[in-house]
Amino acid sequence: MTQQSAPREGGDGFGPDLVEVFGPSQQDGGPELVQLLTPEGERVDHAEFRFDTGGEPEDEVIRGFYRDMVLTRRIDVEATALQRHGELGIWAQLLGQEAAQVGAGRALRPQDFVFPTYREHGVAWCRGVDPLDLLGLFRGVDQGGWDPAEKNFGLYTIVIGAQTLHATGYAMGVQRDGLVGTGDADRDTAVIAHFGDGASSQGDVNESFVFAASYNAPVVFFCQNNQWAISEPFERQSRIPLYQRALGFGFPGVRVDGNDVLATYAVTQAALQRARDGQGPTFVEAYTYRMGAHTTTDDPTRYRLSDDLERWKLKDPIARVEVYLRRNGLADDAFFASVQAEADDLGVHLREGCKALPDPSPLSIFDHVYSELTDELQTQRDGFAAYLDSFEGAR
Amino acid sequence: MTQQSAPREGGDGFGPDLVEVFGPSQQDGGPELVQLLTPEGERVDHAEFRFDTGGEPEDEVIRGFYRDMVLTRRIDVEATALQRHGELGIWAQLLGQEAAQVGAGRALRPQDFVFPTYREHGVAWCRGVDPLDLLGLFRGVDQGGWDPAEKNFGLYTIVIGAQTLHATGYAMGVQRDGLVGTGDADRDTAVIAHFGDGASSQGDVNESFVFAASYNAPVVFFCQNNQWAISEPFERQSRIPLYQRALGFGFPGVRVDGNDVLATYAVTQAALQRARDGQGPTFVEAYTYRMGAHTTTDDPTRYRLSDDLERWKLKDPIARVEVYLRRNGLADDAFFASVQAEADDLGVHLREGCKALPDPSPLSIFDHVYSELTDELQTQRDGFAAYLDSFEGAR
Amino acid sequence: MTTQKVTLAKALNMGLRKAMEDDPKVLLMGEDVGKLGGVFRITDGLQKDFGEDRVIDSPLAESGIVGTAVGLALRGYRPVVEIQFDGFVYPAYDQIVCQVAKIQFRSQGKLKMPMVIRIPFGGGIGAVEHHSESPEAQFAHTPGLKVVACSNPVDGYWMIQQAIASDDPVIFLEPKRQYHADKAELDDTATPEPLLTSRVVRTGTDVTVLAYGPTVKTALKAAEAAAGEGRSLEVVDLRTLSPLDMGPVYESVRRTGRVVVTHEAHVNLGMGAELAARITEECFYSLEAPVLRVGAFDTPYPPSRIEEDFLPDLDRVLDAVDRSVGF
Amino acid sequence: MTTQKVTLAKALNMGLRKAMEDDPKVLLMGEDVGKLGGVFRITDGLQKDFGEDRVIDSPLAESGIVGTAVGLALRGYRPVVEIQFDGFVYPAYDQIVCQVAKIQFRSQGKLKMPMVIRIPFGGGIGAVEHHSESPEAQFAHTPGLKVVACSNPVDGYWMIQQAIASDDPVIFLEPKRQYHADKAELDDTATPEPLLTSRVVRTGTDVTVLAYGPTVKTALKAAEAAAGEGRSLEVVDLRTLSPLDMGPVYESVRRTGRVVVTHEAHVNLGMGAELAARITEECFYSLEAPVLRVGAFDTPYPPSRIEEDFLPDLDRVLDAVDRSVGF
Ligand SMILES: Cc1ncc(C[n+]2csc(CCOP(=O)(O)OP(=O)(O)O)c2C)c(N)n1
Ligand SMILES: Cc1ncc(C[n+]2csc(CCOP(=O)(O)OP(=O)(O)O)c2C)c(N)n1
Ligand SMILES: [Mg+2]
Ligand SMILES: [Mg+2]
Repeated sequence: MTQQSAPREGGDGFGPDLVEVFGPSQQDGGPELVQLLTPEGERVDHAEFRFDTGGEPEDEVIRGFYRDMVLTRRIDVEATALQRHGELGIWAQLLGQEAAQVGAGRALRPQDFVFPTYREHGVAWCRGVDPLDLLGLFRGVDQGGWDPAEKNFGLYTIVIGAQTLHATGYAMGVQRDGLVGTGDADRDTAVIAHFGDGASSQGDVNESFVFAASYNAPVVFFCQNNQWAISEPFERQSRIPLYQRALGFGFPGVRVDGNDVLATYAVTQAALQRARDGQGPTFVEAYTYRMGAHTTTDDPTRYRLSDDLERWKLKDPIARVEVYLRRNGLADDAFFASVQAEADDLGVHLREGCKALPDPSPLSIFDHVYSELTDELQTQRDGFAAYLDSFEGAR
Repeated sequence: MTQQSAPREGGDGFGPDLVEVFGPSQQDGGPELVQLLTPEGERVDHAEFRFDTGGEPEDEVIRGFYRDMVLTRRIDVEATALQRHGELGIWAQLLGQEAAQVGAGRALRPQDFVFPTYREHGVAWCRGVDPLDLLGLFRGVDQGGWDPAEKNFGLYTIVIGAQTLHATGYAMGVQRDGLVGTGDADRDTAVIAHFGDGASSQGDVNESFVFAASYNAPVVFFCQNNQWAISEPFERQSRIPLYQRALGFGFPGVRVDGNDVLATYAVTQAALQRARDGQGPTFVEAYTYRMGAHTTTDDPTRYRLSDDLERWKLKDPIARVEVYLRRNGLADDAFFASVQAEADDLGVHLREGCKALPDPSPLSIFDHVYSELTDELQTQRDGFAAYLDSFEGAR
Repeated sequence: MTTQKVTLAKALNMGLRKAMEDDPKVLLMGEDVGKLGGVFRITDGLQKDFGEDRVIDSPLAESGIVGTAVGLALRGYRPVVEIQFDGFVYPAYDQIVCQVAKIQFRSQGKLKMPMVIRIPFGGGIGAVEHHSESPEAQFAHTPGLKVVACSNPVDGYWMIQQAIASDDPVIFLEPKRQYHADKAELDDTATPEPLLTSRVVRTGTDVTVLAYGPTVKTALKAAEAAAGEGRSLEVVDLRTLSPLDMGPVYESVRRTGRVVVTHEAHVNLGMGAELAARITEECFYSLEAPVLRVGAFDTPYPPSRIEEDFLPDLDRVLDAVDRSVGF
Repeated sequence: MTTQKVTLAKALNMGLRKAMEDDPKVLLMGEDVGKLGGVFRITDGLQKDFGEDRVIDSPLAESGIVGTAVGLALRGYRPVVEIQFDGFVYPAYDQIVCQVAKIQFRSQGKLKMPMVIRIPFGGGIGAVEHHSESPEAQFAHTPGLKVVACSNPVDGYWMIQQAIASDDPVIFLEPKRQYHADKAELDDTATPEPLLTSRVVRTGTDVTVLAYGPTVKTALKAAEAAAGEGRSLEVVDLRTLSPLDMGPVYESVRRTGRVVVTHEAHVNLGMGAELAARITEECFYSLEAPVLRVGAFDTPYPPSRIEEDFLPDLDRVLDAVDRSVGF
């Protein structure tokens, strides 16, 4: 088949062929994958990146990650169940991406700002968003229940890639506020844009790379390459590892094991610091796997092999931390039990809270279209109110 | 100023800083510039690319290039003058870009297809388009007078970058026609997309890289980096040499001296052959300079130094070929005189032809909106015809 | 087979298959149209049968999809692209309005642009933002595009084939909430009506109701309900939105003197505006009441729990009918 | 200074300067807006005076411009972006209709989107394709956007400042063929009318002519010519296209009973359609004739040598006036 034919060897004047230089995209993430905790739960060193908690006790931080990941997964499991029970219209599952999100989320400082996709439940958790507020969008009662300015966590963006430009512009604003490179750790500010492997093909995302590079904006492009854009495998979007996209725009890219929370934390942390220091944008490719469906309406058995899933299960982001903590005696049964109990409480909170989420009033349709209701909309609103009234007791 | 601050040195875990790897964009095109004929008219060798005329006598081919460039420049000069005299509404000048266009244009085989911008007058010349047909668009009598299918040369595209996607899709069609990698030199077909340094920032252009790489389409992305997008210097679009953009998408890029017709020919030829052979896309950055204004309505003195222009004049693409031909006794005065005479004839053709270009009839507004006139448009057309008739003799 | 009961989704799938069988130049392209068969399964099984060269899973970029389809069309193919949801057509908007729509005109007819852009449109499926839009007026305002909307399985089957056979670019709107709703008897040996025609789908005498796509069903239900109250509504399925086929509309309005237009798009500058303007100009002395419009409010699409309040429904159509009659 | 005679271009430049002086959060951004001062010189001298951080030359990517402006607005800035020509707004269309327009609604008012998108629009300057478009109807159809058009230097000066001061996103349309056309006396100590108001710019009794942007001048000239023939036209400069300010329009129509709308956009689904629909609904019994529309034909913008045939002009407005009166 013509369209799938691989690029051939070089030797035609263009130097070595690109495949030689970059190597093909590899199932295991390839040799460039930054890893600090193996799937088997072993700590390993990396030449460039190390796990630096900035003085916090390491064990405690890792236990914190574990807790974050377990609770994040619970949010996902509960929401999925709520969808099955008809309480949510749809749910975008993150199963398997907990480490990527918690690693990135915990690397943020309070003043940093996050531009998420629709799947960033773990990052939301790290930003202190009440998970209940995530459900509104999927239940259809609102389009994001939290205050972005309060949490420094933007609203979920559904149009693929659009938010990467928002992040870049926001970062340009941070520059203009003089909050880059001052050396004051409590003021220097970074922005992080989340997106997926599929999104990397969108014009907007590539334009955001152009703008970020041109203005040297303090933004981290954090791509969760979960191997799939709905039914399309990653290879449809790029024939080389995605982090190398950044090279074409003149800023660094790195591929990190997105199922390794320590490595994701370390790499994101370093990238954010580069931004805060005024060194400009960085591309982080968190190499991970969407273990669930694209959303609850999707049926992945139509397009992918269960073998793949089985292989990735062995790389579970939570299991490896648990093994590590247990094997090294860094957490006892009581700890695990307490996290479990917390998760159970969270489950109750979500189940009860979800059902209690009020439907918006029909007339709220007219609210916040503009900063003030226009005369035009006032008229439509009045007409609709009268119309609704006409049914009172009638039909 | 924050926004201009350059990326700092590396050593933060991301390896050497990108500037170290790629080097900053350089006025002289940098060490990576492929050159086969120096501004002083000396032939030089290049490790990867050589000037291969495929059996044609070299001298004759170079004399042909010279002629093409002189005539192309004459088209430009005449059109500029016609604009000054009010015969054209506007003209997009190519002064200084003759070698880039003739080198690329002459590397094409008849079956290859070209997607131009609005400035590709030299490529049009190489494709056998009557230069008079180029004037219609700028005079406002049509939007391109030639038949794209006959010349294998598309219509000028004004929306920046849009044509790179058309080229990629066309190349996908070529694949489906089975005209790639057959080994038959008269059938294997390449597509070339022209665009500027400014265009490289557009989403569409980057999406075309994604698609071309994903399907390994037989397309050459030929970027004339003429250093300017109207008033914006190239550095606003990219902080690394543009040809390196391709690396981020997984195909080769090369920077060639766009004022060197031999090198541009050689590099484009090799890139087109890669495409025809089924090796997929290539990015060619022809490093050149827009010696004139952006268009006849532009005033470059508002934004650029005359020094720059003077420096680039020393690299004139035509002068160096003339020096080469003369110094090596490859062309005599009679040759130069005959080219001059041809140019003069061309001038007459353009001046006389332009004034004779008929205005379209008002009713032609309704032609070719659809493949057949719809009833709706028929009604509008009838109404307008009656309206026009009402003025007959009246006012 | 000659007749069979099918859903709209199935009918479209059959129509696409037929078009691909009839003409090897027909290609399908879009996000997830291949192995998955599209998120609505409209292209189900087609990649399996026609191969990856003819049913093309594209990178995730709508401008790229439409822009490369332009190139394929210029090379002699007849691309049928799927936009996954209405709200995701906008990244491709530039390619559609500046390229697809204009290439024939720009080239004085030397180039053709036989492309179909399929868009599942409209709301009512309980989806999140951007999945329930009705962008038709924007395309209908763009000369060079044809815009059609099917409302039922039989039309879906024929219209998609006619759109593909057309040498002009066609925006093909599919009412997504009807995809799997009702089945209809499809006779694939019948002779279809021409693509660019409107059709009276229920005759009546008191008020003319104009609808297309998803609101045809609403209008028919309204007519049914009105009939129960002794009021006779004539329902016209517009089918083609650009060009409009006003003949049957004027004919109807001259008889009824009253018109209600209903669509899911915003009222402001929606198709209803154009219909009202034309009808008033053409049937000025026949009108007993102004043309009344029943559409979505002029606000963004709200959270889905209140989408049925936002969208026109049977009651709002009947309300407008009442207002028209009582004018 | 208090009063001075200025062109529209100069007035806009002064208005932008004033807005930047008044509020340090105001930024300008676009292609060539810096050193060059824009291809029409509307931002001339501003980068020199306010620096490169506030007058930002952007990479050549319209979606990037608008998308980053969204981010700047979210960070508390008030970006004013320039789209170089009307026909180049479409690559940014997605960001405008899906993001700019919806962010306030999506966030239930927690986020504001104070952005102005300046678009030189309309034809008549002898330009090549894509440089003479009138895209207003598409934006006016999009809830969440405000759309205004200035027609003269005095309005230009005030309206741009008011648009910048607005917490809502505003599509700000500038009739490019008027930029350097006529000068008007500008008194910068006057109190401007509110942004979202229409204005009767010439009173009359026989026919109401509605216009905005470039056609206001056409309408006024038509009124002048008609007066010579003893016919009295009232001219309304709509100024705001979304929301529409229908009060002055209805008031006028109730007096005259006849309406002609003129704009450079295509007639089909242009602003005239919406105006016709609303006027007919509101003033049904006052109308002596249907609302007549004079706009561009429903074809792509033609080569410039025949653009004056394509665009509405004085004669076509008068022709419509004749038809209205003779109806
Ligand atoms: C512009 C646009 N086109 C299409 C869609 C439909 N869609 C939603 S998610 C998705 C796949 C996204 O893949 P990726 O970027 O890898 O993110 P993931 O879902 O895997 O997290 C698609 C095509 C959309 N939301 N926006
Ligand atoms: C989408 C779009 N935006 C803006 C313009 C206006 N414009 C015309 S040429 C140009 C600069 C193009 O620069 P470049 O790509 O370097 O090509 P060059 O003109 O230098 O050949 C601009 C901004 C346009 N034609 N299309
Ligand atoms: Mg993905
Ligand atoms: Mg350039």
